[in-house]
Amino acid sequence: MTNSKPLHLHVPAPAARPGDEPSFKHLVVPKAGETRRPDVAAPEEEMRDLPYKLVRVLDDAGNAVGPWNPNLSPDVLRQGLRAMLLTRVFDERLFRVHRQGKTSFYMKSTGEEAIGAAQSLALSAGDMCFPTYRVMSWLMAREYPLIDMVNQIFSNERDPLKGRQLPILFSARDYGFYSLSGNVGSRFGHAVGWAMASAYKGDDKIALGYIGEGTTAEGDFHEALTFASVYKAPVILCVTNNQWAISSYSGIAGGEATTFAAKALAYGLPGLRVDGNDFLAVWAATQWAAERARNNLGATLIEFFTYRAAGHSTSDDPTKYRPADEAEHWPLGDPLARLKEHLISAGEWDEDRHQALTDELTEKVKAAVKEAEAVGTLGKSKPSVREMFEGVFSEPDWRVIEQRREMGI
Amino acid sequence: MTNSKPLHLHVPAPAARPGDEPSFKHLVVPKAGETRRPDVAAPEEEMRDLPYKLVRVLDDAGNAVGPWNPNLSPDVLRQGLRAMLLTRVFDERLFRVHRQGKTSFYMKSTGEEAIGAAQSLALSAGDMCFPTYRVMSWLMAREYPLIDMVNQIFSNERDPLKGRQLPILFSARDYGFYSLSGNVGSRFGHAVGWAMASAYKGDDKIALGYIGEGTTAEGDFHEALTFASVYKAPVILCVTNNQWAISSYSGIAGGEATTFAAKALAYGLPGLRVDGNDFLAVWAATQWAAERARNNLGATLIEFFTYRAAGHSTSDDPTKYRPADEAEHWPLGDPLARLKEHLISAGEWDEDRHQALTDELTEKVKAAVKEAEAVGTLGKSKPSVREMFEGVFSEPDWRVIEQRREMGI
Amino acid sequence: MANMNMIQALNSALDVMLERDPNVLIFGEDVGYFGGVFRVTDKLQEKHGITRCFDAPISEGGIISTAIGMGAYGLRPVAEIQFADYILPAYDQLVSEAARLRYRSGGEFWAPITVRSPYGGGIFGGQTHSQSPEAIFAHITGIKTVIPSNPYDAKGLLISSIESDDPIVFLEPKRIYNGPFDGHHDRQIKSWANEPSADVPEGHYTVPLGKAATVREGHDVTVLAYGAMVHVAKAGIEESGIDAELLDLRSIVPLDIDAIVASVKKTGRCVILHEASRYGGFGGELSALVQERCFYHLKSPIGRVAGWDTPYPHAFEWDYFPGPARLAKALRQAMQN
Amino acid sequence: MANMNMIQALNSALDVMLERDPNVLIFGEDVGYFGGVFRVTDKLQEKHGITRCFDAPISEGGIISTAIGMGAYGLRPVAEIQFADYILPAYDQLVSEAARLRYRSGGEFWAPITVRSPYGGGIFGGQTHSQSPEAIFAHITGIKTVIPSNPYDAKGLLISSIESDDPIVFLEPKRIYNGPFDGHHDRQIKSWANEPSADVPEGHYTVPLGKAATVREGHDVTVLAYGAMVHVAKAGIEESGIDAELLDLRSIVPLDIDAIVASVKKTGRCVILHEASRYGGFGGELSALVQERCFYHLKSPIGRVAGWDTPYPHAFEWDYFPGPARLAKALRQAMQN
Ligand SMILES: Cc1ncc(C[n+]2csc(CCOP(=O)(O)OP(=O)(O)O)c2C)c(N)n1
Ligand SMILES: Cc1ncc(C[n+]2csc(CCOP(=O)(O)OP(=O)(O)O)c2C)c(N)n1
Ligand SMILES: [Mg+2]
Ligand SMILES: [Mg+2]
Repeated sequence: MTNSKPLHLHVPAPAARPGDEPSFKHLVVPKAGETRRPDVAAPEEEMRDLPYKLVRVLDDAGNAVGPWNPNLSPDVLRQGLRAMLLTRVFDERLFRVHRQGKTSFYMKSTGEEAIGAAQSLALSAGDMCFPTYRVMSWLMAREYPLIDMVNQIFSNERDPLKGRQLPILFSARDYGFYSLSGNVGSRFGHAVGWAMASAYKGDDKIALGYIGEGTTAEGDFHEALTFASVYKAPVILCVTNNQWAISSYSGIAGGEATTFAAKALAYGLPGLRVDGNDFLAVWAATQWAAERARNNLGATLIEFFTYRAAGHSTSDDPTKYRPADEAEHWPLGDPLARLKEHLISAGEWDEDRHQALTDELTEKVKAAVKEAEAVGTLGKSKPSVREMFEGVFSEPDWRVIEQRREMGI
Repeated sequence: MTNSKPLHLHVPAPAARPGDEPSFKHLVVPKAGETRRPDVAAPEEEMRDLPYKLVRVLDDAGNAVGPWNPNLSPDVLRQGLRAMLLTRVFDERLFRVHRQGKTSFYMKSTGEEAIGAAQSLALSAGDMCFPTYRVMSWLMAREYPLIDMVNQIFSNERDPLKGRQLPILFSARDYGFYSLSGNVGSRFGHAVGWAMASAYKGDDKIALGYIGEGTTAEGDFHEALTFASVYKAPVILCVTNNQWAISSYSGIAGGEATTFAAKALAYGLPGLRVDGNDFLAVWAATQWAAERARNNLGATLIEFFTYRAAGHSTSDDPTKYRPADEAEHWPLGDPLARLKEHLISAGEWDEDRHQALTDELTEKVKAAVKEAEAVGTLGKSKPSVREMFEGVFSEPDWRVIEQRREMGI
Repeated sequence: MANMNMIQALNSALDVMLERDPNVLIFGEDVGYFGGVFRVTDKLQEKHGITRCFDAPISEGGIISTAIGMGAYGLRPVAEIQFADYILPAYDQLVSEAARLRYRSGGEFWAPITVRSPYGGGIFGGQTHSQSPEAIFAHITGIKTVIPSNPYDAKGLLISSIESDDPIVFLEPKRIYNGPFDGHHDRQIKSWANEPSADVPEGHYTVPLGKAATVREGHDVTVLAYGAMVHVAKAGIEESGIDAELLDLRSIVPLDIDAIVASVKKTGRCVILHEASRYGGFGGELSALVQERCFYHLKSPIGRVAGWDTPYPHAFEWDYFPGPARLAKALRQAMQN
Repeated sequence: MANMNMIQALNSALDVMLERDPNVLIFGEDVGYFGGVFRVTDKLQEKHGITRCFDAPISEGGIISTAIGMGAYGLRPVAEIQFADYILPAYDQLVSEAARLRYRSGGEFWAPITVRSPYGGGIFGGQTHSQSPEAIFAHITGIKTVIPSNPYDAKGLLISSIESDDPIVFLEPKRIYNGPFDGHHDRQIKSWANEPSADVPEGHYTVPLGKAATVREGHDVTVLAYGAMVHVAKAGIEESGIDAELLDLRSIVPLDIDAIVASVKKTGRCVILHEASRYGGFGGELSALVQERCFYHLKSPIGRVAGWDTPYPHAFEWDYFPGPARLAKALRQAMQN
């Protein structure tokens, strides 16, 4: 064979950049209710079509349709709505608080609130999630005290993480929320190990891991899935595909070539692709995967197809790398608005109650911020400097003891 | 949902261990010629069945059949046979040489000789392979001097790698053979980077990477495939699934759950599953993937389904972890015997010529070993100790200069 | 000649090299269209084209692995790792592959790659946007580690690094990207504008690897520092009132051992300053080398001022950070004895 | 009490812990049915069942990541990395996760994992079966690094490690698995059989982490060593004829600083011996610590004897390896001054 034609290097680029018309024309959005729901015990080879479909329950009119409809009670739906709304309100407020210089960093999960909220409620108290920084609605749904969150964000004297950690990198063991860290991806495999431990002990707890679509490119992703597959770990592994990773679009992570759910096929695992802006679809997929896990059928990979409506964090301006109004063109809508509409059309909610709830939550958040501000914002209050030297090991060794002394504390 | 049933931990185990009947009953071996050969430019979604099939050309009677038949000339086939036979003869001899204490280490590729041999011949001189330690037939097919191999294995004065490297961890740039190292997996991504560089320059060279099925569990595997997919790198990525990774069977790497070719689906790449003991099938698959690469259609993942007929290396005894006669039960036969049979049945070879070739190659190997022994075996001869201090950087710095002086050299 | 801060100087180095050498290309997370989270690659994609400066998947191991393959082909890739804390997933690639390729292949292959990465603290980045990992590279035979402390050096050292045939970890002290921060976090922020080192030639020039700079001549004690700590050292020396000689090492591999030894033999005292936590840090190596070569000239123990032996703690940034006061104290201690 | 070599002693430690604590489990490459490439887990799967001791995929990052998750659940996993050279793909997991989990979570989660790994040279393993990576762990706040030098310590230290609530890198000097190799590669191989330290209790006992052992008392110079180098040091001291005190550090984090300082203050001289290449190695930290704390007691420069600053070279194993002659020379040098 002769080598003759010159090669060229392909670098993926998104459909639209600042100044361009936002374009989601390349997206194929199946109708709600269209995707089949196989039995949880179906063999993997009969489920290989699922990664290329999209599990959707809420249709454009706000009705819950199709085989994945989890038929949730209105109470549960309102609980979910509340958690999502609280997350949104909290995000808005704390983002402003950061602008005021009261903390060093903040990240919103706007547009993605359905994911953590539905999963938090769908799973049991003893289960553990291994979060990313963008699933704070998990904590909101489990009523983690707002004051603890704000104190952590301020790194003040009452910070439950003792001033050691960047804002929002929470840890909340009693709320099924594993310790976050700045490194993306490196806890994905911990979810698998934790789940394997539960299985090893003959317990009944399952784990849930999150990873961003951008971060699926890390070796950690592959290693976690390999272990999950080999040992049939009772774990649900979730890719939150919000289309963006800071400034790079999902094509830079492989999204140009296939879906993220299709990565399940590499491990012989079922892969669900789910409308992440559809509270009911998120719930149903989670329930399905949990049932598999609890029945020793092993792991499931779920891609939540969603959109990061805000900037990546307080450190970037998204209009520098994507059309300013791209979020408004996202074809799967806003998860909060969609759940609200569903409840209203079911006669279980109305605009007044929604306004009242918004007011209530706004007050709650305000009160928590105020209370935390009274303790102190970043730099104005902090835990005892002794805390810097504690917790390096289970017992301090001579180095930190000497160094503490050197500081005179 | 209540958590009630106790979970249990699944640990995969092979069908047979020492003392058991060897069993390959779980393997489904399709007939030769059965698997379709899509156009190289076919969209990935039309090729998603391929990872679950098996590309085979040589049938049980030694005939070349079906759409993948590369229709090679008898000369080329004999060239392949020679390379494979040379590899086998060399392995036998050097394994014995190790037993005699003349070197520290050796590894055979018995049963897997078709892979490197066919690929080496199918690709062009300017292409580069990123080998594992089990594709020495690549070098044999390109007539790398045996004497250089043996000198390297003896780490003697004439060792082309200057005594720095473990035996058989060759480097042979002019033969399209990238530098090996003891770490498994960590060069898989170099193949992708090298291929991207060729594309970046508008050159026409392509790369080929190898990895063992056990090593696909490393993060490196995933990262290489991700980059290959994202940038449509002109690279062929090969998993040599020889069923074993030292003492652990392919199930510990994920082979219980699906095929290794199916990992291609995670990246939206075509995945071929190929009879690795079939010289013609290896050739045809390589040619197909190379055509894709050369036409800017991107990467291909190929699983070569084969069997490691010997021990892992000189450091292990395979009868300690698998039935002693397992190799004899391998349903896909011996690659050397199969190619020989094909040539004979085509009237292009006979037992006498085979014996003569065997004798010739045995003599060649013997002569090379003898010549190298005359230079010296491990510990009896080595390059100048100065070589220990050279090549750390492009220019030596004061540390190695001082240390060399400290040694008095 | 133009007035540049460190980001602009680094950007200029990359621009110059993209212009001069078609084998130079840049990739990393967010470096393409966006120009990098610290803007070091700003406008380079626009100017030189998408295949010369492009985004990479979030996969530090993959980035370095790909760069090595490109380097083996003959390119001179410059890879950015967004924060030095995130180099760790690529540590095996750097150590087992980049650093060893030339040696083990008998010189057949090598990896002329430059791995740029912002490092160090002082920006309230918390544990994983603040660490200083230089020690884990300094120990690795086959890798060079370069750390500039000002715009002029940054550009000249980066060009030298890209032109070098060896793999290089190029650590950029992010706290001084925009100004020569001296550790006084409670004072007005300074910009580079009025610093002589911000006068940077627009074209090609190099600063050689392995040559320390004498930032301040002095007689009584030698201070060894690099990166942001050079500015902290200046302030600490001034505040101590001690006539210290300050060496900016500029690269820790290769190390300018001659300059260090000459200075300590002259002053008879030595204090080492780095941001990384002390135990097992690069200061240990420096201390050992100085002690081995200047033992009979030493009038007092060699001091080490460094981060504490704890992870980098968000709220306690300024308690952890080895600022000028801590250095001044160590200098006084060195003089007392 | 039984006579055990180091492999048997380690095997016994694992056996005892599997028996005592249902939360202990073992996994790693080839550790299950096969019993490990060095046989350290021999028969443990057969005896304790497949879920207590099993094979892992070839994925060091995955192994450590999985172990951390198990540890967070409440287990005490013991992970084997087949060769310490192959720990590097897991370096990020060890540093960014295992070492930092307790600190960053305010004590909510921690990773009581033990990572066993054969390390060091002397077996003609070439570059990637011979390296000594202890320095890259010693620098990391939050990880302990333990290195036994004989069967008794190996078992007692391994049990202490498994019972510790901290993440531990447990490095096993593979060259002395079967006998106390002293660096004289050209002499008859010794077995453990006749060594007092090969008398190992069959049941549970511990050797505490952070306590050095005085292997030999002496007056003229202190030798600091660990792992296989303890035996090389013994031989080197003997050959030098110098009355040296030899400390076996046994763990480098935590370090028995009191024992070190006491000994050097007594002898006034110090030589450090390790296998890893010198530059940036753990010897630098030891030298710095000794110098800082014993400056006024030192009669001569602290010496370092270590591997050269090159990758580990196959054919030149014995040129590279810091054997007894090199130590003896350094001891004589220390005494001359
Ligand atoms: C190991 C590592 N590499 C790089 C970064 C820098 N970084 C932080 S968030 C981010 C993007 C993550 O994108 P994605 O996974 O899609 O998650 P999303 O933010 O969209 O939820 C990057 C590159 C990091 N924190 N950790
Ligand atoms: C990073 C790394 N981990 C572990 C090892 C030890 N090791 C050497 S070969 C091998 C098995 C490899 O199995 P596989 O990938 O199936 O290749 P095969 O030997 O079967 O060709 C292992 C675990 C290694 N060399 N490098
Ligand atoms: Mg994202
Ligand atoms: Mg194999």
